[in-house]
Amino acid sequence: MINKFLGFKPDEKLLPSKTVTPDTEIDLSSHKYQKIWLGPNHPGVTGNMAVELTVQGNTIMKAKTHVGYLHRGFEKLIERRLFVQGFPTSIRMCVAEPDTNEYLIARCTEELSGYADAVPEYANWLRMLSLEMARLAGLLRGVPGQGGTFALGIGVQWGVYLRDLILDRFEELTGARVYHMYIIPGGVRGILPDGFKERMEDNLRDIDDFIIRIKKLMFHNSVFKQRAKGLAVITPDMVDKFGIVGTNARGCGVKRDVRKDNPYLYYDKLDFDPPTATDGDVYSRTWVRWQELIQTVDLIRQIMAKMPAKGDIRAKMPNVLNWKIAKGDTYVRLESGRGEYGMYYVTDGSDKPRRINLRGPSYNHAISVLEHMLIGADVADVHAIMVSLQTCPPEIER
Amino acid sequence: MKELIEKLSSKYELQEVTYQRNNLVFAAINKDSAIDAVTYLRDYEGYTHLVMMSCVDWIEEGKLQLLYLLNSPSQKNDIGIRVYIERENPEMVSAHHLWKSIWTYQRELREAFGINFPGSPRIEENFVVEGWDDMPHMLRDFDTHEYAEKTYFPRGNRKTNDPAEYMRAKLYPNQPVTAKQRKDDK
Amino acid sequence: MSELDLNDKMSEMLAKSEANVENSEKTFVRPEDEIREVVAPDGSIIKVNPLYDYFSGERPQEEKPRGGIVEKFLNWARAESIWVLGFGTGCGSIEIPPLVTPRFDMFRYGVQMRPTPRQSNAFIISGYLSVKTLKRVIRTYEQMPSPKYILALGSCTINGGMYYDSYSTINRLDKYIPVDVYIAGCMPRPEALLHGFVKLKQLIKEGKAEKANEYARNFDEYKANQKKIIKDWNMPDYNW
Amino acid sequence: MSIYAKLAYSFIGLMIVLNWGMLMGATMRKIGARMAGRHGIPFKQPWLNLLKNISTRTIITHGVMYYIGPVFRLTGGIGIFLFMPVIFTGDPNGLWTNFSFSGDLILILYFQVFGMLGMALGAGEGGHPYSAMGIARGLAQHAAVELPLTLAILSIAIQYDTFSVYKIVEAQQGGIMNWVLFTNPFAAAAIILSMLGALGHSPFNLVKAPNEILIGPATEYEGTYLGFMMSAGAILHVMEAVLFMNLVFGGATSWIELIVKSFLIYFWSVFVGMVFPRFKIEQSITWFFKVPFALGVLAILMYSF
Repeated sequence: MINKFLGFKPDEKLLPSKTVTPDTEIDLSSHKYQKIWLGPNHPGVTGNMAVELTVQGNTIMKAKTHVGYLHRGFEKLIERRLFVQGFPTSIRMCVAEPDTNEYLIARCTEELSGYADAVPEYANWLRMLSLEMARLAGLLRGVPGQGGTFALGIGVQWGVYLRDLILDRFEELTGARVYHMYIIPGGVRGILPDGFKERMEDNLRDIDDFIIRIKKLMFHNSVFKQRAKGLAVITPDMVDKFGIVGTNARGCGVKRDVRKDNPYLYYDKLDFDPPTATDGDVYSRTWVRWQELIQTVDLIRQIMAKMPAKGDIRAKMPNVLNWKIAKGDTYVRLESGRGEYGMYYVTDGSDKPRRINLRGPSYNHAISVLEHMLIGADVADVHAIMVSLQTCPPEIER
Repeated sequence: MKELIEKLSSKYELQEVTYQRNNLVFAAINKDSAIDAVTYLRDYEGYTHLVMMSCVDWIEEGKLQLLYLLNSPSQKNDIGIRVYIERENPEMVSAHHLWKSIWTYQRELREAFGINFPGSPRIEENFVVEGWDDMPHMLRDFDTHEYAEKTYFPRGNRKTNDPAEYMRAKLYPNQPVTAKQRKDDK
Repeated sequence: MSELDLNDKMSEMLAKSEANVENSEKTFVRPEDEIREVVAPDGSIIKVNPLYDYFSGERPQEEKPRGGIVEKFLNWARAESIWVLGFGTGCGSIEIPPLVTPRFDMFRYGVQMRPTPRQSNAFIISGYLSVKTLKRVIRTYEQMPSPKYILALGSCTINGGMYYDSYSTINRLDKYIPVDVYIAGCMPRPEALLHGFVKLKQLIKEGKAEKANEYARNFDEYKANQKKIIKDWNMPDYNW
Repeated sequence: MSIYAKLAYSFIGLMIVLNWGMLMGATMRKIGARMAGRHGIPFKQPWLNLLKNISTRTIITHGVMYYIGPVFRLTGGIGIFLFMPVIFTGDPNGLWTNFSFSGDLILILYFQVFGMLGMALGAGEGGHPYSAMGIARGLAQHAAVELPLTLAILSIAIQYDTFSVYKIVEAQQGGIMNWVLFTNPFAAAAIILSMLGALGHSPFNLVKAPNEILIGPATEYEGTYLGFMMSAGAILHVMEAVLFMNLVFGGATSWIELIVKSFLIYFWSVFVGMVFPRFKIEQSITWFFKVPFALGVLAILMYSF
């Protein structure tokens, strides 16, 4: 506008090209482009990973994700351990929500050894409770974290404080703060303590008014809208091409939720409807997650209301020291806070698993999707895009 | 799932079919027609969502088992296509033209199992390990413990004991070892 | 320094760098790191060796503390203002957000986070270290200004923890960089981390946190260990 | 009054300003911490940080300009102070009027850019890509901030027919209604809005954006040079606040009044920064070219005819 007003016409060749495509020719020797690294030592990357950017001014022409900084080789270590020994090792595959790994491993071993229906009802309700609490803890960091990427740090402070209260409830229920090892093959490890529901209800009340505050802070904020709307749009036809799942898919109107599609545990007995949004930009993804925050609080209330008062928490399982499982393989999935989270589990009749392979949502989100999204984006938006895709390195490289 | 398997078997000869759950079935197809089957499932049967691609090392039969796990969002069930390939200098047809995300799996399998996917983009790049000069680290005959022992300066004072013996000694010191237990330990 | 000395120094640096490149594995040198010739604006041709020209090729020097009342005073200042590098190397870094938030507020103790290694003097190695990360950790540690302190979290840094037999993670950290404070546990609670910081303060005030000088003293030994496990050594021996 | 006495008083004043700047910074961080529900840093933290930085043993170098950058920045801060009548005593060359002269307003405006330019030189020599990005953002935004600020200042200069800060302060004495805030509201509004950009808190803290470009121009700086920059920042914050205080809020007749007013002025930018995310550089420049620019033009039109 001002240019037209002043009659000033810039030389288009010197400006960053507006339409950047993945196959744009990049000649580093012409001094138009520069290669910069985001991470691994950079506060703007989620966790310990690196993004190699080729920028022209502020525009990103090419992006390359580098992972493996957290590689521990779980899938190799599990081959040297008994089923029960491998359990505490392999739940550390994802630090954000370890309970999902616990459920997957427990479920896979139960299914392959024919104890799928032996798990008591009370234990299943407790499993659901801990899974939903893990989702809540993740969302309490994730939703305000999106504002934190735009330097709106105050919401992060509130959110992480409330997450700590949820971790206290976890400690009360399971005895551990981050790695709980609560869901074991055949059931769970402990009953619900006395007065747990009341204390949980207190925290949920705090979280309720936090939800209102965070809405006023983020979604009613003009600057947040300016930065988040229209940024890193996921179109519905990308969903199947890139294997996008979870809130990232629901943010653009594709309603995929394992809890509804293939109900596991007692999710069919709960009454909920996964939220969706229409335009799949950062703003609507964050909006979907904010609605999920409300829904998760409601789900925890439903679970605590509907679960039986008491029951036995463990099925009679064979002696773990010499527990052999016949040859077979299966794939079990669940809906984690980041999307479909599954495990391929192979046994060969020995007392050790043959192979486990984790399918984390970030495996696609952080590599193929992120590299596609970053092309043409602004350097200032990389952190926001990564957080909005919920990239979590440890589940990529295991 | 049954009619799907019948349709498939009419087109390609399936070697083994396992009905794992009512919404999960595994079918083994020979190496040449596997990608055709995957393409057919994606285009005509609505299995549009690639869940994962994995590999299992069956060293006893000298085979590597590839797995293409497909999910149908409309019918809400999964089918896993198994492909058995030779273990020495293994090679498989690349499927990077079907999904935009599958080249990452192929890159990982190339590094972890040494499987070559000709034509797959960035297949030569390292995925997780850097400057790796040993055999592919996910093969069964690669001993990770031995590698760590000789590489990473282990601190001497770590001792590991057989869980069965240890628990018996600690928990039930004065209980005789029954014949069944002795059999189990073997 | 006169022009002549400068030329001598440059030439001998170049010679040393080429020698170093000969020794190091050529196969791991990235294309942008290879020795190339650049035409300067005045037309003269300059030989550029990115790995050694852009860094100082010198060994770390041992910087003796001043001692006496002055050092005590400075140590008090150092202990009261610890700047932690915001680099989450492992899964222990999930407990860093609680530390900077209302529940466990570490700013009360004068502990703050800094984004760049140049300005931070404490480094939290949060848990297991894969070899790929260890390479970056060494580089970052060498860029931090002395005096610098290392806090190692979890049993993984002590003896490998539950990854003792992993082909990708190291077993003991103190073989590669000197560690001031170990904080045990998997993973350590925020309270344990706060206690670790208090312990580090004590060490600094007593003048016992001189691990940077130890690193300079046993430089060759540390380098040998590092080069033993980092197969693609495509960086200078000491970069600051 | 003799030049030596003036120098002595300027030095004392500089020390007061430096320490007040540090204390003010710590107070603002504590306020932010309280909003988050934390205790926050202790009040003595800035001095400890300064000591810690000075006592760093390793000193790296990237060349001459790398050294001179922080010195330039410090010079910018001290320059503003030297030509700024900090306290109004009714006497044009009284105790705390330092070396203010008839045209000092223009000089002060120049010194505001001076520090930024020095940082540009230092950051360029440092050679870190993120420092180059940060300084580019900083200079671009500074130009955008200067436009409405200069327009408003010109309007005030036309209004009082002088370029001397002392005269402007003098003309505002005698009651709150004489402040530019009420006599020239458009200029005051333009200045209050461009204050946000000049003091550089969120949403205009693009120069130091930790999760985008590490810490911007200071990425490669450490030790004594960082200490230089921290003290320069402390002085600059107070002096900017004092400039706006003199221009709009009727100056100060005592140190107490200066401290209260500069605190409130600085708190205004922190207060806004607490609840607003960070702009992108183009958004921030566009913002300054819209409302504050229009207000500045209005202020000019109001007094030029």
